[in-house]
Amino acid sequence: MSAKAESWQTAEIAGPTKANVIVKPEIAAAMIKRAKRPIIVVGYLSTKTDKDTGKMIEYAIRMNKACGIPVVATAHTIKEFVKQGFNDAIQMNAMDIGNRLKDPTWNGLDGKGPYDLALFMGLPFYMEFVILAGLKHFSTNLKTISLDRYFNPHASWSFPNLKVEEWNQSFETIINKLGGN
Amino acid sequence: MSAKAESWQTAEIAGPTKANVIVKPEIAAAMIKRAKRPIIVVGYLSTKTDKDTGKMIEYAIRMNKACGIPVVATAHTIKEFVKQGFNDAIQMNAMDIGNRLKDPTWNGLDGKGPYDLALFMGLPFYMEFVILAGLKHFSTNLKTISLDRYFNPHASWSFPNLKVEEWNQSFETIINKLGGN
Amino acid sequence: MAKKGLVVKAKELKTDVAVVKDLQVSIGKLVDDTWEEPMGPTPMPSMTDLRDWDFELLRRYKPFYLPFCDVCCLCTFGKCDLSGDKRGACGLNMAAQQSRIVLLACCIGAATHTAHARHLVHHLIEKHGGDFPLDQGGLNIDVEAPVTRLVCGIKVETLRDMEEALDWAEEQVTHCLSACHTGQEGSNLDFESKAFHAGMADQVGMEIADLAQISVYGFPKADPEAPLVELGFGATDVKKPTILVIGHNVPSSVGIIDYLTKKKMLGQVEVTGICCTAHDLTRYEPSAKVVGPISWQLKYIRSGMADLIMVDEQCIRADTLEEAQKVKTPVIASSPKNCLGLKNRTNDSVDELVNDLVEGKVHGVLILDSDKAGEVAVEAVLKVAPKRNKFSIIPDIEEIKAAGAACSGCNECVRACPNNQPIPEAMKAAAEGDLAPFSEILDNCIGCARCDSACPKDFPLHSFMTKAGEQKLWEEKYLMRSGRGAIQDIEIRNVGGPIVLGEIPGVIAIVGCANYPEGQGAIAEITEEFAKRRYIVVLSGCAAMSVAMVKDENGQTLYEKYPGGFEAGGVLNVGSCVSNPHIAGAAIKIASIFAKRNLRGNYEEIADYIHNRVGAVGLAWGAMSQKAASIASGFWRLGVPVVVGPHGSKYRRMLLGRADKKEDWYVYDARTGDKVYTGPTPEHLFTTAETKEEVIVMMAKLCFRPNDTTKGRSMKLTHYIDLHKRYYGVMPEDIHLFIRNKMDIPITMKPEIQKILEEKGWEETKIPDPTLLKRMVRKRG
Amino acid sequence: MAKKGLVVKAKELKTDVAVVKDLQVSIGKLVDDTWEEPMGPTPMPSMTDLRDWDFELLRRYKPFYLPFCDVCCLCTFGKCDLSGDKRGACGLNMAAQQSRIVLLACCIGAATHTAHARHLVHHLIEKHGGDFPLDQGGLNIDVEAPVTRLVCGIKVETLRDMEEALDWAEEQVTHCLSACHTGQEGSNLDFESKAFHAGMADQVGMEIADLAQISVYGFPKADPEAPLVELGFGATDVKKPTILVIGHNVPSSVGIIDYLTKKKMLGQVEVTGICCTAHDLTRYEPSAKVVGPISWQLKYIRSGMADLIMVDEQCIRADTLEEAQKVKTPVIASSPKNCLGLKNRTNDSVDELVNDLVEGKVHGVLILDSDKAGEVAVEAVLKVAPKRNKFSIIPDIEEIKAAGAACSGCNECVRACPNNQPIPEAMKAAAEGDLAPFSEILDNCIGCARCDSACPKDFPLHSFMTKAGEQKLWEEKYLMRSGRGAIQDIEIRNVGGPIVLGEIPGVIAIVGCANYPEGQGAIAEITEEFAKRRYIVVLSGCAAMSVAMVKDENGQTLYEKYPGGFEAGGVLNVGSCVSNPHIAGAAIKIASIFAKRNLRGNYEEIADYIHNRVGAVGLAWGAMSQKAASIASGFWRLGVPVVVGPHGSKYRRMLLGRADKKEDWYVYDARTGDKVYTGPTPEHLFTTAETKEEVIVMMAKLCFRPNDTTKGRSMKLTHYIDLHKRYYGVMPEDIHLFIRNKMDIPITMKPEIQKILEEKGWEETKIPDPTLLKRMVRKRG
Repeated sequence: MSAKAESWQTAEIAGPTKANVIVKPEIAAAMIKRAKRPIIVVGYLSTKTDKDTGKMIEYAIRMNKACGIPVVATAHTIKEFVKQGFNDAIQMNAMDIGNRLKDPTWNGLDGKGPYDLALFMGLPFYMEFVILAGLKHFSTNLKTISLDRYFNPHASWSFPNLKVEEWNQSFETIINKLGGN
Repeated sequence: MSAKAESWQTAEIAGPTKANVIVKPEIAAAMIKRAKRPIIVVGYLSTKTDKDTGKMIEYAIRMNKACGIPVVATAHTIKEFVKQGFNDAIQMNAMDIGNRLKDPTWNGLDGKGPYDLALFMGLPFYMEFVILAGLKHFSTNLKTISLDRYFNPHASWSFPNLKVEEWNQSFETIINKLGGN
Repeated sequence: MAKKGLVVKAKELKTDVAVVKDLQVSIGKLVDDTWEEPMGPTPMPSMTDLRDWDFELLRRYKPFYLPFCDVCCLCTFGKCDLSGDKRGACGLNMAAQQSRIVLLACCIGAATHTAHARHLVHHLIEKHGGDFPLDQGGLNIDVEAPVTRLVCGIKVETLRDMEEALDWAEEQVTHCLSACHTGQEGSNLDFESKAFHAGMADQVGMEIADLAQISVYGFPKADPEAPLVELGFGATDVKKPTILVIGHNVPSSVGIIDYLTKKKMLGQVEVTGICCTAHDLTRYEPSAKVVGPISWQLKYIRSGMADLIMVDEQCIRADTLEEAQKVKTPVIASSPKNCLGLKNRTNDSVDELVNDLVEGKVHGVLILDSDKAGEVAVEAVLKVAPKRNKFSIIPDIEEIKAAGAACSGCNECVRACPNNQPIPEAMKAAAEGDLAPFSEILDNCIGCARCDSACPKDFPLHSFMTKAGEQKLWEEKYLMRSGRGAIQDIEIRNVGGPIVLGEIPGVIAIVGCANYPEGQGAIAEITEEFAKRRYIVVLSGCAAMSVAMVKDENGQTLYEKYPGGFEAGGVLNVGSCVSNPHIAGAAIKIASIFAKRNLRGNYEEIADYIHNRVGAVGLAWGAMSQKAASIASGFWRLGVPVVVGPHGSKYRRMLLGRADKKEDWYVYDARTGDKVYTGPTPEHLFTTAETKEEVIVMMAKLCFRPNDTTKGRSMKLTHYIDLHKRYYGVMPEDIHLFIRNKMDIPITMKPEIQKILEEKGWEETKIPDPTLLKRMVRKRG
Repeated sequence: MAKKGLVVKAKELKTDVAVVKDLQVSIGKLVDDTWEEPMGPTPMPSMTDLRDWDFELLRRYKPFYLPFCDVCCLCTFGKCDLSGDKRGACGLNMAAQQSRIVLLACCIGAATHTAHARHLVHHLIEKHGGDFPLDQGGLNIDVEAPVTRLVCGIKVETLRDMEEALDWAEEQVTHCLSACHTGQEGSNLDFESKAFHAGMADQVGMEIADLAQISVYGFPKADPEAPLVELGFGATDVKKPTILVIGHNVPSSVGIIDYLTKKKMLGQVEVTGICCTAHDLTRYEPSAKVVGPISWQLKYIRSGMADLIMVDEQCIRADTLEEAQKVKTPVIASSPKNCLGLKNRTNDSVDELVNDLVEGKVHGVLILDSDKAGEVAVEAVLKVAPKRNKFSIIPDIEEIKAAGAACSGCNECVRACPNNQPIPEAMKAAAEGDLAPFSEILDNCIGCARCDSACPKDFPLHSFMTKAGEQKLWEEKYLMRSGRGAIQDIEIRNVGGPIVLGEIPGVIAIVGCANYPEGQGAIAEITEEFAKRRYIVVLSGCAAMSVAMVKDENGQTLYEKYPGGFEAGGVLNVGSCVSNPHIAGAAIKIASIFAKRNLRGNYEEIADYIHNRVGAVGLAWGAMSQKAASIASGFWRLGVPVVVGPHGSKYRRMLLGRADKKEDWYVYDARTGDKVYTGPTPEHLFTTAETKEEVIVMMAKLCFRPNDTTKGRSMKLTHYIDLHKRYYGVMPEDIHLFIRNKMDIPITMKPEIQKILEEKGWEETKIPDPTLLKRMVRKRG
């Protein structure tokens, strides 16, 4: 896996604070496991079927099954979850979920308390970029992970820019480490 | 030598184009040797005597003696060169020399043609930062090297943030490689 | 009406009669009591006069900041790292800095429209005199300039009257911009309030600009039947000498038409336009052609069809001169805003100018006299066209194949593309002679050409796409209804009740730029979804063009299929960007005409009215400019929610409600003074929608208002639920928040919904006479 | 004088007599022929009217752009990478983007001063009526407002007259800001020209502001003997209840003084100020105290000496409210520009307000009525002071020792410090109980406290320094000459000739902010170097304070040692930032009074005159704000060179001449029309000096003008060579460029110089009657 960590969109530079690179998927798995209240946010690009996007829905569902992580589907992504037989995703506007994750007093979808780790994938790169920046600057006690194929520097942690196979393999590893299949 | 390459001034982030890190001083020496018309610009911090700044004048003189590189002394730095017995430095305003280096039709201090490599040291970090940025964007066929103790990301090449001993050693190596002493 | 000053004629008394010495006339205000409307509390409000109202909105719709980077670089104290809880050298924190950037954008936007208006009014007074009467729509319009009346408390009847409003707007822009200075405002909420203020000033500037040009140039006057005009590459007759005008400020384009008319050459020269100048050009002369929105600039120029380009101001590619040179097209710059470094030749003779352009002695000239610019354009294009012979730099297929073969797949192009288009893959296909992928990319292309710039081998990738889509491009020929201008009073009278009571489910305003995430089609799709559900869909600017660029199976555009009136199912193009206040004006006029509220200097009450009662929602799907920011801001202060497309997330701040916080959604019942829970209506004031599907569902939801009648709410719910199921595949999770009592429940869904209500522990609530303003309570509770 | 409109009284005729119906009075311009000066070509110039002049300057002084980063992030098309030869999504390249940023800064600066002026004039008209007569300096001043006369072509005699100039300035700011919009101007040179235009408008705004306050508040009127006032931590009597005012816009501070005076309590409450409000406070009431420049804010607040803080606008730390809370000091915000998120309590009773502040129910209040704000401040401070008991958060030495011991030496503080101060080393020393290094750091500290923010252990490092320098700080007690205002006509008459002919070697204007690279001392050192060489040194703003903060061995400051007149060796404080146009005005008045040139609407000719003849140079050693950018810009358009300190390099663009390009340095000889080589005089229009030594040598050189007489040039050369040898240790390399004929050579250096001239192949040149304007040639050559 390449550890090159330049923002996928060339001009979307960040800093001084930049995401740590997930050099091994095990890192992400460990973080998810360690988190008390993780959550995953899946954007509409997951509903597309080109090579960059094909399996995100499936991976999200498998992660949910592996560790019970709640799934937020932004925009019309929910439809694809339902289509794939998964009925537990919650539909929310991306900004709305971002705004709530920012709020340390928000008790989450289930009312049981604030989340401490938010995973993102499938949003347009630049939109995820700014939402992650919002969370970086204004959330307290929340870590973020970008699981997209591209390095997104405003996350706490992000994959570097990956080849599709590397990316897929990373998910397989994470799901496996989470005890899923 | 540490290869950590974050801009010394935390907020002075740069990118997407960032300086290559001079991981070994030999790189800098080779670049100077390879250059047809190198020049070195030395700022006033070289006249100070704290640990960050103490020997720049001496190193510049030794480099000049080793390979004949012309020396521009900005602000009142010239006085210190003269004091150290070196009378060949040319006094110029830092912006003025920057502006001329930018101009591909400028035939240099000696009228013999444009420079292809400009080394900088001893200017206030942020001032060197913006001059290097000006040259990065607007010069043609000019490479720049920052020889300061600190990583200056708008150069073509820069030392990383160094310890004083590493920095001094780097100069010794460079001068040695240039055939000087 | 009241005037602050007296009428001043242009001639000096000295030349007419005698020199008046030391004359001092002190008359105070002239009061014209034919206008009986009493003055409200805030005519020509200062920066702080409506701050309490702003804070009321901001209490409910809190800013969510989305920094673009971690630092501030606005002064030379910096850069300063504002990450974590750090403060800059001036003491500012990240929240305040982001809101400051929002304010700055709104100031730039407001300045742009206000300066545009000032230029127009100044120019028109110079040509037609200050007494020239304004005419928004003849007898069909009584409230001539609802925004100006509401904000400034004045009635504008002549061109000269407008100057007072512009003086005010310029002063406000200056004050607001001043607050962006280092060490000024320290509170993010105050920055937000000032951004609202700039947005309000922007609305005045735009209204003045459009009313001036409508009145003097005889644009369609509140005309639902404004002519259908031709749009698209294919609409231009390329055999003719062709002038392309680009920009927003129409006088120099009018100069072209006037000269052609005078010379009886209309029809011999093709006059085509891009961006808002194109709108206004066709409002002036419907035989002119619209090429398309802003993103069409580069491909049209490179195609070489324009034999002369005239630019005025705003949203013009900064490299127009360079690109035009490549295809040997001379350029006339005609605005002080955009001089392009060209020599000012305003005082040279037409012959000299034409000659220099035709002979190629200069690549362009600056002519700051619209009549002369028009004359030079026409005379030059007639001679340039035969010489140019439509010289194009769109490469042939062999060149593209070769480039495709030479491409190293470095990905710099896709990493530069705002829409992440798979250009390297298209290059691979092109190497094999297959241009289909490039043609697909063109569909999603916003014409920014960052790919060209990024390519280390300097391949003109945007031209490759243009070539690939060439055939389709040249088949583009559509009909767009020309900008109609304002909404008639009678239209308001007819629909005001149904809208306020919720029986017309909403007013969907789709405005602004063409920075789309995925093709133009979304705009038409969204429009039709709402039009066929009998919402009113109002359009302007590039969005109004995009709507035209989709045909149904019968070859009809939405402008042909749906009526142009402000009525259920209407699809209205109000005009160019400066026509946006007709949309705000419609909402304001509902309060005035339907509800008989006073407008004059009565901003807060009317905004409260609109926010609680008028189910209007704005969409700027391709928003990208600072003007779009200020336009949105003008709507926010009126309490109208605005949705932007994905790229709009980069405006760095959303204004989001929290549906889960019950305490945020109380209003006063004006009848009793009780605080009544109304549910999150409307839920957000500003947010980003990720997809067109989300836009549709979200906007249906954002049409809810506390004042909806049960019938109206039930209809709105029906649409919301229906759309939610259709696009999301599931029932909404939040319908219980929008049902006040069982009458609200759509009859056909009763069992299903009642079950949900039970699960959610729903309780019935009152339907108030809603207001956020305590002072509006008629009887204290 | 000419007026565009008629005088309008505040009362409406309706209430006095009757309702005037449909009255229309058309009088045109009122021409007062007591002003015989003919109108020049460009009264109230538009954005393009002086573009040719700008281009003439820019041809010689080309922009050198210094990007802060590689991208543009101004619209949501972006971010766009502009590195290499890339263009943004809007087509803009890096040069144009950088110049756009310069324009934006100048617009913000110009807006700030203009809005400041508007607020003042509005406020003063409200209080004193529009007829209030202006008075710049009584009988000593005939040219009452040289900048306004020059730029606008009008004479301002009453407060009301000023509104016309402000209308113009606001319109120009709006136009210029508009040009910053995406897709407007495409040429970097046109952005530069617009930046000059904004700078010119800024000069008008400032001049109006200062003239208004001088006239109404009775500030020193062009008074070389303006009182000496006390400055420094040590000047305040901390036993008294102490009010600290911060900002630039003085009415609310006047409110304090007026209330104290009315209550006969002046002297019982200490009124101290920081930044320009402090200047203007002492101009109003010389017993008030100046704490220091902007960088003194944080240390003074944290020291706890202020029992109440009142802020108005500009250059106020954005965290004032938070910092004040830490020391239990209540805050009154008094400007719409800076509301700090506080509740607007303008309409509450004084008792309520005082009570809430004293009881700590609120940390601050917003009072937008200067009299009420003043009253509340005084009443509250009397009660707060005993409760606070000068509560301070400056830590004791034990705390600092402990922090020093706990410091991990991570370097985050020094990497955040704009001046790269060795804080980690100071922490190490502190751990051992040695605070000397911290005390040294305080000397070079600009008070930004980024170190505090950066420290991962949240140590209040700036407070540590303050503690370390405490004793020295409290000994600071200096005398500063209060701002004198304008330069008298008689002063101009006396020195105009010697200046223009080069016999007074130059006018050194040192202005602006306190963002110094290495301590305050540099300003005093530079000032004295020139004053003792009998240059005229003019000061304003924070720089004028810094000059006061150095005493000689006799305990005297430069204000005590040098005369306050505009004369050889004078050291003048003209006043606050808005007093800067007195400096420009002096140059303008030389053209008018000495050379009898017409000023009225005659900008280009006068700028050409100043550029070629008046050896004035500006220095903004600590420039950091957008106002500093626009102030500099106003000087550039007048042809006056400006030098900034190192941090000024971050303004992103220099305007540099090329001494090595002979072709750049020709002027017309107005007598013959010949083009004559004059050498690089002045060599640059805008550059950065790295050190105070460089400033001194460079400014001496920048005083050369083509028009210098041989005697004058020889004197200027003497100083230049002398300073060069002294500070650089060597003879200048370029003296041959400045010697026109042998008479120019300083007599004492003849042999040495003649040798150099021979080596350089020097040839004699003519001394022309220099102009850059062909039209000024009296006889064509």
